[in-house]
Amino acid sequence: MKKKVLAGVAVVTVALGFAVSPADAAVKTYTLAYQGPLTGDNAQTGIDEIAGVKYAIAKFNAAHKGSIQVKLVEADDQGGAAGAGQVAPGIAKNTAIIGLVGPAFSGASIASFPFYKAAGLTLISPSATRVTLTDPTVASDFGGPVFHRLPSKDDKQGPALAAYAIKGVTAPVVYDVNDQSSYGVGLSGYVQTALKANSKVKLAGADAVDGTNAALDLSAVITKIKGANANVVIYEGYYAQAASFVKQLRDAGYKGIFASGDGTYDPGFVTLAKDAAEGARLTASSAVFQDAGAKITADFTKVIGTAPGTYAVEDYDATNVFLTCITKGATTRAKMATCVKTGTFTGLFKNTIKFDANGDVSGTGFINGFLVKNGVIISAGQVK
Amino acid sequence: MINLRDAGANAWAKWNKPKRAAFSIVAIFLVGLMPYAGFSILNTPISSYADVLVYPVGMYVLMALGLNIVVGKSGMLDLGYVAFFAIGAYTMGFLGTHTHLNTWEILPIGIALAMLAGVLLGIPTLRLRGDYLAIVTLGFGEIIRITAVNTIKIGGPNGISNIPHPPSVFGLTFDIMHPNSFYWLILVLILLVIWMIRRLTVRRPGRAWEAIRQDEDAAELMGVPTLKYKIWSFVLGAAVGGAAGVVFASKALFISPDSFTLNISILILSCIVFGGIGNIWGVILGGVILAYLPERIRFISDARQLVFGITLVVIMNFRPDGLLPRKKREKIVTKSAKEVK
Amino acid sequence: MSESLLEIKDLVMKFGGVTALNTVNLTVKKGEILALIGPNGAGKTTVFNVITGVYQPTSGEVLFKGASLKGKKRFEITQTGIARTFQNIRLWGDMTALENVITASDVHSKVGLVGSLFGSGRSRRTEKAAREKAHEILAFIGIDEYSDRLARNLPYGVQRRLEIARAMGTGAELLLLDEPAAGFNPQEKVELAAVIKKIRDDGYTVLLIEHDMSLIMGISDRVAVLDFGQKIADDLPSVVQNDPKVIEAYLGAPADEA
Amino acid sequence: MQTLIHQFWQLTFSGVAQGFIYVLISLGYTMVYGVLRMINFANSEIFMFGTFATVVVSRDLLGYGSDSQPIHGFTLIWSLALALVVSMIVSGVVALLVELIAYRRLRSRGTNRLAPLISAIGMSIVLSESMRLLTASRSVGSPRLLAKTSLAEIGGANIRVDQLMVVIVAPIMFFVLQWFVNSTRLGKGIRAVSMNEETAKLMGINLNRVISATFLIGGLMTGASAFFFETVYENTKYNIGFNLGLAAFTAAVLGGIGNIRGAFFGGLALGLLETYASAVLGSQWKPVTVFIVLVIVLLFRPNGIFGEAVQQTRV
Repeated sequence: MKKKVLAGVAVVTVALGFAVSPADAAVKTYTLAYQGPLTGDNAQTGIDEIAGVKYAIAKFNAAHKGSIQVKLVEADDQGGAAGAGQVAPGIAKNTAIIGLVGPAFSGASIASFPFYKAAGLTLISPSATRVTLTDPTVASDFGGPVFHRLPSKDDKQGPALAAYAIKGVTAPVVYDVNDQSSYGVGLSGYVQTALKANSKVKLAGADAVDGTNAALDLSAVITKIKGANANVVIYEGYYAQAASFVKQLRDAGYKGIFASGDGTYDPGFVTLAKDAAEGARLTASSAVFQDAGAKITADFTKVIGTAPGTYAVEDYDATNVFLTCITKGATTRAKMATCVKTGTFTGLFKNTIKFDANGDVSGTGFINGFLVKNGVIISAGQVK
Repeated sequence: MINLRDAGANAWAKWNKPKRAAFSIVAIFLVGLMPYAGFSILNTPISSYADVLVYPVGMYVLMALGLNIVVGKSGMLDLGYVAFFAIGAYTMGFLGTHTHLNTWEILPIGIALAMLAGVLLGIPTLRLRGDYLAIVTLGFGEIIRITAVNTIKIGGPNGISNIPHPPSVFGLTFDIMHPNSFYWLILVLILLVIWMIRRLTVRRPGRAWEAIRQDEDAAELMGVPTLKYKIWSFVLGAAVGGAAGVVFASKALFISPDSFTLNISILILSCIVFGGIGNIWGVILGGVILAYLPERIRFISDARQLVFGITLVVIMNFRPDGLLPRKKREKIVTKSAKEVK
Repeated sequence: MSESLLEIKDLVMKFGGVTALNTVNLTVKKGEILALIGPNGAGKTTVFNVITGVYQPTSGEVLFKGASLKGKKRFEITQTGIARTFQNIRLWGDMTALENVITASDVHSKVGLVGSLFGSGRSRRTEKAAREKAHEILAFIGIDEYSDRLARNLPYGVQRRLEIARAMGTGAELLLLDEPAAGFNPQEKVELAAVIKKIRDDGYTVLLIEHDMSLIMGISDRVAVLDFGQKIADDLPSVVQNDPKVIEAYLGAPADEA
Repeated sequence: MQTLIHQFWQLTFSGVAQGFIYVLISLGYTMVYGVLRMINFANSEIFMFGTFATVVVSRDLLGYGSDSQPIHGFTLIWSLALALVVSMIVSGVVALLVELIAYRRLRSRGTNRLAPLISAIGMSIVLSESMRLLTASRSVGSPRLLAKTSLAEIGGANIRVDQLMVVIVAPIMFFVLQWFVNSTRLGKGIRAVSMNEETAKLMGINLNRVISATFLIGGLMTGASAFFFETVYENTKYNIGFNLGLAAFTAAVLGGIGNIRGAFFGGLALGLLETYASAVLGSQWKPVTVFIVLVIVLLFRPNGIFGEAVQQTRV
């Protein structure tokens, strides 16, 4: 009996302990972290994102075998403020972590900022788009100096999405629907402002649906859309719901334009919505990962096990910013901060990445339009 | 297996007052030192141990004790407890950013508003019994969250940021670098709630709740104003939830509706049943384990919710009354004493 | 002896299409033991349920000490001085015998929740008094030795007596006892009869539902008979015993031994 | 309000179609509640497994891809029937598992009412997390077997074939169930247990068998609902059961939980109420409206619209 107990204790101890393998003296090991929703209702976003991070690290570790190895700490904040409050203090205290990709969501970012600011940990978010995060005049939400981000802000994307959605429509009657998430509501605000400023456009109505509800019955919204004779529908939310929405729209006989932002900009949108996605207009600041070529996409799928998804490009680029800095000798938080702030980096599409003082990518801010054609998302060039 | 509950209770019963007081002081002192135990096996990977002790551990324990007044003491199934937590948090968030009131001044306001919500919800709905009450309270929790999402004045889905920390008291600084202060604050609140429950349990309200829980009809026919005591129980539970919310908001600095989902209500309820419904120590143990376990096993990141679910099923099957069940002890001692006389 | 404590006037109780009580009139005088008998389904427990506010009567009313009980909540009726026991025992099983009685005695407690929490002096005195009073009642009924046992672990007979003690705990003047001797052996019945008499002699008024004729004849001052929701007799035990209508009611539907 | 008036029939038709999906799920809650007087918290996951069963049948078993064209005629009918039957069986089996793992042991020991509730919640977490890990938290689409042809336009309402199928087949299943419960031996056993467990035991009814049967039947109905849902929406996710389960549970309570007829009217009422409320107040207020209506209904009828007074005083 006693032996069994002892054995049990031993098993538990091993199970609870974390394996700390003695590092090879020649190999230097550094740690990065990713923070985003890995469980919970928004887990899909986080799992797609961390895949991009893991891929970049895997490539890096393979290339630097025997000299530098990078480890990744996964900090699951479930996409919310409470979760962020749980992980951020721990990440901040763990000084081995010298850079963090994320936080994925704006709300979780704001909840995490105080800890990271105090700890001087540099952040590069692949997907937090709320404008105020990089606006020093809104002290409550401002993430500087530690916060940086790659996606374009809502105030850039909103007007672009509005303009692209109604492009070529002679008398646009627009219906705007958001998913009640802070991303959707934020973006929706800028879209609507832009639409209202355009005298040609009639904003026929606006609605909000529960984006966390996977089983979305949108019949009432769609009835309203049809009742308003809208010919342009704009949805601010993530791709799974967008696919469900556009499918229900088409099934109900809606023939007009469907447009959505970077949350929907994901090959998964087409996979899920199938024919209904045809002709959908999307906006995003970069291309999809798949556009980088079949070879790298196949490699990604092989290494990670799934195809690249939403924000995979941003995650890959964000991680590479940190990795580049590590090779340049930025091996502490302080050095990393300087390196990220001052350095110039190259993205997946050979684009230049340089952060401005507030943490946005400087000199860019343009938004590309995309179109679903024959089941693939193709670029339609920059939206003016 | 040793019967911890009985062993503990028997030892306690044998002690005299000074001995009990000494034990309590030592126990409280040791619990107060918990934040310094982070070097040991207790440490949590990824999340910061000292912060985990505040949220979720301390906060869950506090809320579980509050909900236990409703579910454990008077036997009403409340699935919307998170509503009161949210009301407290939003009171702190809104007043903290719109007025010059500080946390200590907002705390009573948050508690009062949560209690008011308890009364407003309680009067029409507490006539309902059992599972009907469960669904109505569940709905109330969702209504509060959805209203928060759709009310731009309190931030809508963006929530409220920049909520002030509490000003320092007794030389304790409350900010992100000092999670221990929050831990001790919650510990004080927990002790207050324990004091309140223990005191009420042995007096009229406790008996009324107990009678309602065991047989509500009989209680009413024996002269217990059942509705009144059910509302009281609901309101006291709400007050504790409100207090937890205020502290949560002033620790987190930022709140948004996604922190107040139905899952929290279910989790807190699980803590109670898991630990031992109706028994303060069981509830505390349940809260500690269910809050701490997912943090401790964060390294198995993906599967930790699964492990959590399996734990619930297994423990409930093998200890249906929880880890430390409610007292069912009889004081045979007095009887034999009488016989001796 | 002649002052009436409880008056039931033209009481009608219908459930859907079924008339459970049809124009029942009944008076309980202060200080008496009135037995309410009748075949199963005659409506005896329904009378108790109407008196204690479980059902609102279809028509008619119940007066207690001259005041109507109409519209009063159940606990308010108990507060005015009526308490009952249950045919199928409904004690609070997880409480001790003593706690069962104290809880019932809380009906007149002036100490509310806030008082219990903060008021120390009065609240403590009230608690102490309630405890002593409860012990007194248990001793009176003869079960004080069980005071610290959980109600559900008590022997059956003690549970039945505890039901009576709990009703007395409310400080009621009128006790409604619903088959207090159900399931008792002859010896226990004799003991119970003595207890009920003792209760009456202590100043309580007792309205009793019972099947056991010898018990009823031994202790009742008066017997009222219900049959199919109607009162068919109301007189001294010896008179009722020989009433042909009563005999017919019982022969037509023999009394259930349970 | 404008929308409600102008699009009344369209909204009504959609509401009824959605309502019937709720009806079948609420049966899962109501059947179990009837015999056990307990909420089966894992019913939402029983539903979720049913939706995945439909996907697996059409995508993997029948080999239709996301780009395949809808099918017609006899092939369509047997493919749909196969998907329906498999979904029902899968949900039924999951329901049996839930009973076995979360309820049986606790029931035989006769514990407090909350322990089975929490173990069912635990079971629900286990089921949804397993599926989450299997699907990497992603939404899964199912291929379109049934073309969503618009059959007719009645009073401005667009009558679509998939929704029409729900409106026709779901009530048939409901009435079959009602017949089963009222007329067969097993069904009578279920009713006997739901009226009084002790008496039923005395009458020689095998309690375990009846309770398993109840879970199975509830699961079958929930599985059928999952098939309908999947055919209309062609999309599922590991957490799809949560909101639908909540809605169906609300519907069951609205109608009077434990009452089969109540589930029928509760489900329909909820489907219509949700659709009308979204049209008038906006989708974001839909759940709020539903709950407020529920509270009002319960205030006047504390046991739901059709609820028997199960919880009335028994003195």
